[in-house]
Amino acid sequence: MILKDEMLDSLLTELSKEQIVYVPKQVNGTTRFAPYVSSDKMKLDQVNTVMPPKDLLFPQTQNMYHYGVEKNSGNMFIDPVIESADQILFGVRSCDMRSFDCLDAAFLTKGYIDEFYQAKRDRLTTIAIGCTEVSETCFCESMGQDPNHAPQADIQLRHGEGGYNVTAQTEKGEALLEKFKPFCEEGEVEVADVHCTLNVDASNIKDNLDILHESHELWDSMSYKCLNCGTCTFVCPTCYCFDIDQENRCKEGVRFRCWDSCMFSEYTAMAGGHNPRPEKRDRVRNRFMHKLNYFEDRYGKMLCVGCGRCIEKCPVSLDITVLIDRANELAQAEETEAAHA
Amino acid sequence: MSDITTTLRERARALMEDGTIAAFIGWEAGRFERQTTPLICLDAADTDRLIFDEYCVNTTAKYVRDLKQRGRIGVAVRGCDSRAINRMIEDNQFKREDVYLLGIPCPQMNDRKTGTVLNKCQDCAHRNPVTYDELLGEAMEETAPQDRYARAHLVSGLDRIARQNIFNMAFERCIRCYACRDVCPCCTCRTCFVDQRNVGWLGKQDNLSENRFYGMIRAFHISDRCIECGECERACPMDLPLMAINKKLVEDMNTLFGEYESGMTTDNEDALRSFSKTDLEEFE
Amino acid sequence: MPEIEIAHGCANGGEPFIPQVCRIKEIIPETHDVKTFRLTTLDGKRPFDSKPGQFGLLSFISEGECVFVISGFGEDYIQFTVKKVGRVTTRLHQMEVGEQVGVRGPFGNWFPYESCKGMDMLFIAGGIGMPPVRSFAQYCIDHREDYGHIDYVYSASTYADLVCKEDLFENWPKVPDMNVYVSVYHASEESEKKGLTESYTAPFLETLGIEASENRAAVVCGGPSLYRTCSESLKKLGFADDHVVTTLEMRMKCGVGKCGRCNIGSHFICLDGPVFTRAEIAQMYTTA
Amino acid sequence: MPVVDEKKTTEEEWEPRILAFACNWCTYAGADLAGLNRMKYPANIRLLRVPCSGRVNPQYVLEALQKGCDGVLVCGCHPGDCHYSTGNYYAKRRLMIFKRFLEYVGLEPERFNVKWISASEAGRFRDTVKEFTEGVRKVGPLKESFTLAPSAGDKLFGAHNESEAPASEEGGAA
Repeated sequence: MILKDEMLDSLLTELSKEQIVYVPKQVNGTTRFAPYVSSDKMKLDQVNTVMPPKDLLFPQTQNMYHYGVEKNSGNMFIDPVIESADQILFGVRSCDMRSFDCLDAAFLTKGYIDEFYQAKRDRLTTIAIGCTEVSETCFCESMGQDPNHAPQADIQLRHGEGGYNVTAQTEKGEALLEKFKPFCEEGEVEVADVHCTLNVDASNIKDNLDILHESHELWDSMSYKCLNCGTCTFVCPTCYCFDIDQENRCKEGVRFRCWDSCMFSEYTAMAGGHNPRPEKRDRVRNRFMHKLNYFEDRYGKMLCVGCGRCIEKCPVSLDITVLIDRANELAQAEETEAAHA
Repeated sequence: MSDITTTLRERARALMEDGTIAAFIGWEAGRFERQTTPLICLDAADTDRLIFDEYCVNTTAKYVRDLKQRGRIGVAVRGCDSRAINRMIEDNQFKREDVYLLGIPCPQMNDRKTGTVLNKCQDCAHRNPVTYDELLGEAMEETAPQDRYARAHLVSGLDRIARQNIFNMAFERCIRCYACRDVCPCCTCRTCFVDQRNVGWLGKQDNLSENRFYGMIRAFHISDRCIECGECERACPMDLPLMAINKKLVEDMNTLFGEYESGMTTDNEDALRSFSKTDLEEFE
Repeated sequence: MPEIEIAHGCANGGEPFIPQVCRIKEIIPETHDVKTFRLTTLDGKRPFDSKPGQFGLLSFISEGECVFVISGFGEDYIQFTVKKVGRVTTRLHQMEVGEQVGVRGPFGNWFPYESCKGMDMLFIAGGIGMPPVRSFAQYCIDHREDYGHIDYVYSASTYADLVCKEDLFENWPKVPDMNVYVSVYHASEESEKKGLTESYTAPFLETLGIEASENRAAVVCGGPSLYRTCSESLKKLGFADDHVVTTLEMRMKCGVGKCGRCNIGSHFICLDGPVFTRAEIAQMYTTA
Repeated sequence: MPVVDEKKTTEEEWEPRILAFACNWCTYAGADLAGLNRMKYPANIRLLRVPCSGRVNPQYVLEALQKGCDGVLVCGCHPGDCHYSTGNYYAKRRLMIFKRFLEYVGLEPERFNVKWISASEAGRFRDTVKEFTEGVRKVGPLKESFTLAPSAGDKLFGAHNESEAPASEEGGAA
């Protein structure tokens, strides 16, 4: 099916009658996924939004429950706040689609199911657009994702001359496709594949990082310039660590969770003053190891999707692809040395 | 390769080899075209990676704090870097003899994407380093900026509602990554007030109130020490107009308490840590 | 050689994030800065069943949430033994009987009380490391016939800092085939009156003449330095790494392996731990 | 930190809520004297005694405003009279800058002020409070002029005790 360019607005208007449709656009001086308004210009040509779409499912601040003292009985009450709504995420790229795989693994597997996440996840429909442009920092192909096609999406769009090819990929997608039909016509437009210009070899990175010991010089040289700000973790589509805190007023309070960053020293500091990751080096190592090694160990996939946001936004240009290259190099050297010895 | 890069490498190598310094802080080329990133040389061989061009956007002085236990640290300094060093010496982060400064007159840095002069460099008044042990290249003639407080005047000319909208929008998009704090040479508290979770100055929720509280209080904490380098604004991933705030504070202090520039010397009398009995009385 | 098997990655079901409301049933002052709190649900039941070594999170109106090991339980209560160190614990210490708190749990794995059956037990605790070890020791005492000889080694900074004095000096000495050894780091009049040795835990442990055997398990809990020194002493005494069990502590927020901060390598202490053998910890750190 | 009762912000019954930091040695004694002399001044003001006006961290001022006070007044000894000899000189410089800063980010000038009031100036205390309260009354509730983002709990606070089924109406539970 083809969705003509000029029909896009009417389709989105139709869709947003029943659900909230999130589209990439310029909001408040930055680009992010925000509810569709027909008069606002969308940023579909934008290679990647500054802020990732993870906050649809895992908002930066999310209330968990409301507690306090009941007036009549004097007992403590706890009211869970589980928010959920039908949402459509439109115009998401391949890399961000893969980030949902990672978040799903973290929140929905291994014993406990995160109900706050699940309530939102179950009612999310995703419409991905294959990339028509890559930026210099894109490296999703190296992380095993195709920029042209996101198998995780419910509906896949691909842009060609004058319109989009529309394919439903899941049951949810099939259902939503019914709404597309009045705006589409038969046929197919010709599309061209794009490829990342930045390529690194991440195929063995997990094993290679295993070879390099904790005290390896690599981690010193990578961490010197890090400032320990939280930019990389907050713009990352897969970073899911959070803190639980509360806001109190008189005899009431709300406990909420909010994004936290493993780059902050306060993140692991314990009440008695001990900190298991006291140095910048430990924290930098933990972040990269979590991305490229620990997560794969635990959930079987890499926690980096190759969107390039952290490379773009890091104030000191600390680059995960440079780390991957260096680690490969050093691990090889280490192995050759071991073979000789 | 430019002359400065060559001399910089030579001098850094020589200093490391003769044991004057234990480490050298400069810049190296990044992966992408026109991208640079801070480089910390720990042995003489690393100095071959040093470069200096119009894209060395980072102010590197703050790394001295992490490295000082290694011994004397060599730093390549431009105007802003040298003021940052002075500032940190005045704040007792280290001593002048802990650093060896290779001064480089600054050609003004460019944005790597657009190729135009960086925002933070536009109203720079001190392109020559204000303190150094050696100067590489010729000192250049300083051009005083047309308006030192241009960034603040853009906003202060507007009416109250417009100003409020600008800052509300800005603080609403702040993600509280604290990059502005971590990159700032004046932010040297061992424990920042936002990390004092037991005291609870600041909630962790990301909303306008808390973000504005953070932004304003951080700016106020460094207000009389700000060296106007603009690193906070450059580092900000969400492009908050942080210099519009800092410049405003600096402007007020200059007009009310007398002209000064922070970081020009190491014995500056900071406006909020001193007073004069003849200060203007407006609370009578 | 009997193997000690520890369960890892245990999810007990139930609500991971929403606490249940409990009432403080009883407060037992232990020392000047340690108190034991017994909690029961509003209708007087035990909030949940837990196994020795598991932990729970306490929260209350006006303050945050904190992780504590469940130090014991009875018919209708679970109990936490808490030392006053930070803001939350200070607030907790101000609470009175009848006040209400939120509790969630039980989280984490438990001491290997099943696979240790029939073994001789050596418990080593320092300072506020007592409560977790006590929960296991109490279990062994309650099921006395299932376990062999029990040694309990406990030290604290001063006599005043000794937790659970009643157990140490009155209850446990009466238990058959159980020896209790107590030392203090800094002697005082009271400690001398009781005849306690002035010694750090590890050297004290070495003087007791406890021998390692294939059929003896050691359980250690204390601060990082106690853990380090005692591990060395145990090694010297001949304990195999997989016969030394300990419980780790990290900063935790969620307790269910989601929030990310308590990892050592790819293991989350809250979900995979907190109980590990020394061999497992060594393994964890080499791959971390 | 002042705790604000949200329910009193409806227009007709709105009364300004004002927090005044009063220096222990001068202004607090001055306020005491005003009380002894049975002087009448608006009850909108809440006095918070501090050891010295130099003790007033600008953070406190901002916190009070962010938590919903409609105005903040800082009072201390006259310059030269400070019990600690120089505290109020520092406070003066600091608060001069801070007042301009608050106005720069969009706060009305009426909402924040600093006054020097000595222990004997009961009348001046009364006049200052009257004047300041009237100023704040004129500019209206803070919420309408200086955007305060809803805090995490804004929608929830008070909900439980008002209705019997709070969670469903607020959260739209799944």
